[in-house]
Amino acid sequence: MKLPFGGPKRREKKGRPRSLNEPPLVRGLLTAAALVFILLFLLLPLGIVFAKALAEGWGMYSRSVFEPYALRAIRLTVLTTLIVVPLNLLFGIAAAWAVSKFDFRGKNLLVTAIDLPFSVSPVISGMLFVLLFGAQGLFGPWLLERDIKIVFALPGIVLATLFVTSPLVARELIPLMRSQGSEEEEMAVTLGASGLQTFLKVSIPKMKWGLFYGVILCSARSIGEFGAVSVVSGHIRGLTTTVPLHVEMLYNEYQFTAAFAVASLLTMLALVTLVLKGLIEWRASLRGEGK
Amino acid sequence: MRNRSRRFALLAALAAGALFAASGAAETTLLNVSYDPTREFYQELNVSFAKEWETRTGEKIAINQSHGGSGKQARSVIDGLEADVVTLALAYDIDMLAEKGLIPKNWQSRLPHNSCPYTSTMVLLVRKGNPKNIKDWSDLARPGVEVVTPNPKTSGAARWNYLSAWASGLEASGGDEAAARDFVARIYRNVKVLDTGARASTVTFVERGIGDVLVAWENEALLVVRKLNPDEFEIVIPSLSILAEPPVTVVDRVADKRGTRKIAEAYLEYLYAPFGQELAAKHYYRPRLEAVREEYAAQFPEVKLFTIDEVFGGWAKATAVHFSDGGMFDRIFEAGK
Amino acid sequence: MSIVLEHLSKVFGGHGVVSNVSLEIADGELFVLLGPSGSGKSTVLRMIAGLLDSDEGRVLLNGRDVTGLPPQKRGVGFVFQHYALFRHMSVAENIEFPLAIRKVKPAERRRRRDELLDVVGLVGFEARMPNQLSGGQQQRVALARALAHRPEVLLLDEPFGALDAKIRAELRRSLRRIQGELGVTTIFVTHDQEEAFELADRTGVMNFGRLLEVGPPMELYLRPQTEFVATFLGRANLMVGECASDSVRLGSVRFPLDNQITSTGGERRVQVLFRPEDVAVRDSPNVLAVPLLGKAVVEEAGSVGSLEKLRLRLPPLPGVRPISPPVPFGVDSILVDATRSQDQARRYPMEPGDEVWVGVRRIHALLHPGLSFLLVAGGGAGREAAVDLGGEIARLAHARVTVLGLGSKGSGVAERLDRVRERMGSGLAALEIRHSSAGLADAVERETGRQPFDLVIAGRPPEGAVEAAEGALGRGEHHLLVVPEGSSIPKSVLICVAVGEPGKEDVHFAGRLVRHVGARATILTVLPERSADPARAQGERFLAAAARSLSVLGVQGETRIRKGRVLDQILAEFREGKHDMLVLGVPLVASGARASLDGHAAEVLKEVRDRPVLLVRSRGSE
Amino acid sequence: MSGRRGVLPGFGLAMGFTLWYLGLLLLIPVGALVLKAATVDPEKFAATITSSRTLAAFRLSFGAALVAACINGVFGLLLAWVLERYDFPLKRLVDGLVDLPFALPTAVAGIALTTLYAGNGWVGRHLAVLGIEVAYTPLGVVAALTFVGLPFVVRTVQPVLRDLPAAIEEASASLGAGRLQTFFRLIFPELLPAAVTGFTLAFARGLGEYGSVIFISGNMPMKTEITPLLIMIKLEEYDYAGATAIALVFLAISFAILLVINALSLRSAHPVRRG
Repeated sequence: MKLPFGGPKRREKKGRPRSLNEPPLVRGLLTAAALVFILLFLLLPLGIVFAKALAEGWGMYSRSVFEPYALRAIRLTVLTTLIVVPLNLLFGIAAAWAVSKFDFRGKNLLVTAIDLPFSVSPVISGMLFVLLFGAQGLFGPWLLERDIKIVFALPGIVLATLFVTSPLVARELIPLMRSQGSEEEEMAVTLGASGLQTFLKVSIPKMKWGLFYGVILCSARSIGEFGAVSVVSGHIRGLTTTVPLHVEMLYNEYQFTAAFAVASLLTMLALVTLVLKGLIEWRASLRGEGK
Repeated sequence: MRNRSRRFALLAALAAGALFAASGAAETTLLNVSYDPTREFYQELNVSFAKEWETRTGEKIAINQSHGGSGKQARSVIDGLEADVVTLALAYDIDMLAEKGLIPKNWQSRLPHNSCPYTSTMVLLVRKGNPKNIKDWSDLARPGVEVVTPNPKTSGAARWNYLSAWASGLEASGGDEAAARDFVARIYRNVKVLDTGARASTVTFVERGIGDVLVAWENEALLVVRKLNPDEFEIVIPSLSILAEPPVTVVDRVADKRGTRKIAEAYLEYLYAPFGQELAAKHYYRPRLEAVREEYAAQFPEVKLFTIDEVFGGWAKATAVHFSDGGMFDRIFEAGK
Repeated sequence: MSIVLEHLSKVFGGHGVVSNVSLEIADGELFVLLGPSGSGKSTVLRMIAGLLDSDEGRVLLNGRDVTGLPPQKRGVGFVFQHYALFRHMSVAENIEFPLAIRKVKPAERRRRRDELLDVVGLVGFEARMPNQLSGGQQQRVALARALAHRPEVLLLDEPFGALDAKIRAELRRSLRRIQGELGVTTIFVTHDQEEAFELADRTGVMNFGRLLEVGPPMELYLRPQTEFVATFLGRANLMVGECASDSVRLGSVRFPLDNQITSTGGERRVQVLFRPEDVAVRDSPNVLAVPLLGKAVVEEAGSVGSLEKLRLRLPPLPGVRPISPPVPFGVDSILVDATRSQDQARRYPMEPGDEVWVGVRRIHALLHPGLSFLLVAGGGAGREAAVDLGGEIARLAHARVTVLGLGSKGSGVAERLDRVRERMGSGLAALEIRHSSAGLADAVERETGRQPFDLVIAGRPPEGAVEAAEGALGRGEHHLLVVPEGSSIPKSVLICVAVGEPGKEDVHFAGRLVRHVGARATILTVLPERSADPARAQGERFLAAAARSLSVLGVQGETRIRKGRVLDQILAEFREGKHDMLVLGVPLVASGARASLDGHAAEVLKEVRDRPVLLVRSRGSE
Repeated sequence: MSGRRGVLPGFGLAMGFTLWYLGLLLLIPVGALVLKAATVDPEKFAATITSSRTLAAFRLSFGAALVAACINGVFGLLLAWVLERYDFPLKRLVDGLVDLPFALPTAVAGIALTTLYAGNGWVGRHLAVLGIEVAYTPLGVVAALTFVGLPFVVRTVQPVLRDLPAAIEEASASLGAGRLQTFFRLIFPELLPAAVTGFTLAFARGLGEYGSVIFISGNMPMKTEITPLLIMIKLEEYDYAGATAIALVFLAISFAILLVINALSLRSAHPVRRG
């Protein structure tokens, strides 16, 4: 056993006296109520996905997951995510940099505009691109003439996903950058660093966990986006169906087990996301960074 | 970080290349945009047609399919979904393509039987033992009976359902429009769930256990009773039903642009050929070909069928009266609530 | 008595944050609880308010035992360091809050609020929100709020800690005035001795969870009883000298004492204190009418406002060891701080390098001499335990510590000692690290010859514990604590004494140690199986006396008499009583050849392998 | 602040890229929508918006989102409180799970919830005994929206609760207030701005939600048809004008809500937290 020296510096959770806390009964009831709520709305839905996915055994499960159409859906989803995330990353960094390091008129409006896709129904988001690039849309005839396909093809899916997920990185970085302030960057500049050096050597390391977190959220959302993609996808099996659409399709084909099996893939991905997020928060709290 | 995003970009480019390479391969593709319940049917048909085409011409082809609510599918094609052929639930939906100039106005006369290679009708699906004793359309209007049918606004099947009910109302009252309207209104008051598509309704009724009766495509009902849940449901054939004619056509503008007209036409003709007819019957669609029909006579009991032209004067008129914005259906619904 | 604290204790995670604090505060008194941060003073205050439950002891407010009561029912007013104003309430709402809680009528509330705003000098600020006020104003609001419900006692937890010097001074005057007008009994917690001097009727000094001394601030300043209080309350010249019955010798000079030192047993060294203003400095010895320490060199000279501060270096004085100001290791000379009035400074200017004569006007001898430990580190298994436990006890006992690292060069001793230094940190009164490549006995002998220690703490080796103990006891005057691996701070100590005079030293030294670690003590004596009644009566009398001397030291405990074979009975009591430290007196000759343990001591040391054993050298047989 | 633009580099680049990206991705599509709406015959526009079916959809969308946000307000506060203040087994796990609705695709959530709350589902079966139907009723919409909006209130309230100085509660106790009084007079007002922000976020998210709702709602016009679905249906009926009209009005309302949120979060960020 090692005895601590140097006074009681260890951080202890101080035992609150009873009068500053709720009676045990109240605590128990409140905790129970919260847990029942979690059970009904989070745990059971989670459980049912796996229960149904494995209802017909592992063989059926792996057949559903490794079936060619499923694999192609996964490929499309991964591809979309790989395009969407870096773009939104760049946008997020630029937007956060502009908003949190500088003062200008109309900043509030800009922040609201960045947030806008949050409040737009995904269906409307998808519809915007059909209105724009559909054969009957604004640019439709022009595109048709040049035989450029946007909606009902990969570009449309990417655009819709891009739209829906665009605020995620920025929203993660803006508060972080605001709270971190600009002192270190200013310091670097006074020490003679160039703009790019300052950015790469000071700013990026400072916000790296926030960035990482934003990327995780953005990936999770682009993998799971349904409403917007549904509008622009065209539902061509194996060509323009992302994983969530594939799940819906299987579900509509009475292949419930297969639907839940593929859904369980998405669910596991969601769980991995949560674990990663937890790890990041843990590391950030260790370093005293973050939120 | 810069390295990482560069790596990202590289990866993305590679992956994109791979995807476009795959879709842009020498293989000719054909896209069949269809409605919900035909998935299994076309899946099987596509495989055998591709084989047939290869032996006939030596050309390898791949046929893609897209399924959804009939109206939604037509809308997608109008908006640019490049369908070489459409096989939808309603002639009306295909008419919309004609209206937008994608196909000629006379499309329906280009193939036999009004371009409808198979037909179906609407039947009633009830739970085993028929606990609510549902025999005919009139039973659906009875208080206490819960009906499941899709939304006529979005589902082709639902329009057939609606029109069948309307016709039976007309027949019962001796042609009184007001009585028919009241009859249909009473049925829809009993509707528990109004899904967007025929498939969704079936799921609701079969899997969720909602409702006492599902108004469904005959093929859908047969699928459920014969294959999916053999011991839980029964089919009730109403005294009168509509002759549902799901039409097919080549989308001229797309097929010409992509140079697939020949394949597309052959594909549709294949539907009329004995093999296609056989396959349709196997998937519970009523075949046109006499020989096949006789073979599957046991599967398709005789029903008193009427056509939409006979009772409603064609799709255009029926749509205008019943399903347009502010039409009969809307009024029934808004008054009913 | 308005506030009475009886044996209050609080433990956080096995750490005594507050240990056995007892205190009585009179009606209307303004009491300042003073101590460095982490000393436990805020914890005491929070236990009085009921914001923390005490683990032991009682709190009485106006004769009412409130120990189990929630803060709501204690009727105290509490002022927090960071004000704790309710941010969404205006000044008026904040002050009326305790009245609203008590359902006081609005008219009465307003009246009382206006009254209080007047008292704290914030009339006209009713409608302001807390974030529209300066820190000083916020604290005035907090004070008004704490007084609104007419609490019986007012508790202030470093209330001015976050404010700048000028506002602090102003608020101190306001507080003094308000407290005087209202006559509310007040405890004020601070780490700033200036606040104590300015505010307190009486002050109490805390360190490491213990209330060390209580008294009027000037009294504590002039006549402290402990090294900590002496150095904490202001600049101090503190050194160890030799004591006689009514005087103290510092080098060749004999100083009369202002207080009587109750010499306990063989104490011959004593800590003496003189304040910088008691030092007289002149360029010639003849003009100084006070006892002279000697001729010194001026090291530093500088003015701070009305005073000139000098630091002087004296040559080494025989038998004198400086404590404060601290002297770097290896330097023999003695540093002395002095202050002079500016008038004196002008008349007799001095500069660094000048040679001057140093005299002392008055000195004060500390009642409690400081303890000095030697911790033996390394040199085999079980020795780290000595550093761990020894360091912890030293911290609790405010002992000065020398850590002796054993091992040949290159065996990683240096690194280990660095780690020890890091781990012990600043919690100790003084820490010195030494290294020796000699064996245990020789190394200890060399260190104790260099400087006397009260206690040597050494790890228990797996084999040859008795021989090692004999080596460590050596020829010095120190006692020995043998620590096996995995020991922790003892909670219950068994002190074994033999009836008779030699027992006194065991009890006394053990008692001092036990008091510091806050353990309970059981004093045991073993009588022969067939001893007669008179022997038993004598034993009882002896134990009663021993218990008395323990309770004088503030140690709680009990006495036991057992009959039978001495070793068996000691071991039986040790196991049955679940004690976790054993104290045994060993009659050793203080000088001459190496010590040899025989009889019970050696056997006990062989038997008790998993608990610390304290061997107290008895000088009675000297 | 004002001096900063001179010192730190990259304003032009960052701002330029941001505006370009926003313009391309946001302004042009939204502009197209407005443009499209402008071509709609005003009478037709008004008729679509005021038709009883549209109004019913609006009512359901706003109503269900409101109810779900209220549920999340109450349980979000409760969860934040329990997670911050109490200890229980697997607490970290529960804390992590709260974010599930952010990560889980809504379609999967919708299917899972439907399976769970349908009359023959694990939960629905027991509710059916009590005569409560969830799936295919407005209650189902509320359930889906509750799921989707669950993390918002918890995650906005948690940090505020964590940073709440303990001294506030101690001061209140020493001044004589009981636990309930302390909660309602002091803690709740402190948490309110964050809770309102979370509530509004949950509300906004619920308004637009589509994927999870369509599975569980039953989609009955006038009854369980949400606005995004109505827009979808209008599209499928080739009624672009109608869809655009509804979308525009819906978008405008959502945007207004967002402005309110931002105003709120600015206000709640203002009071000095160190006190």
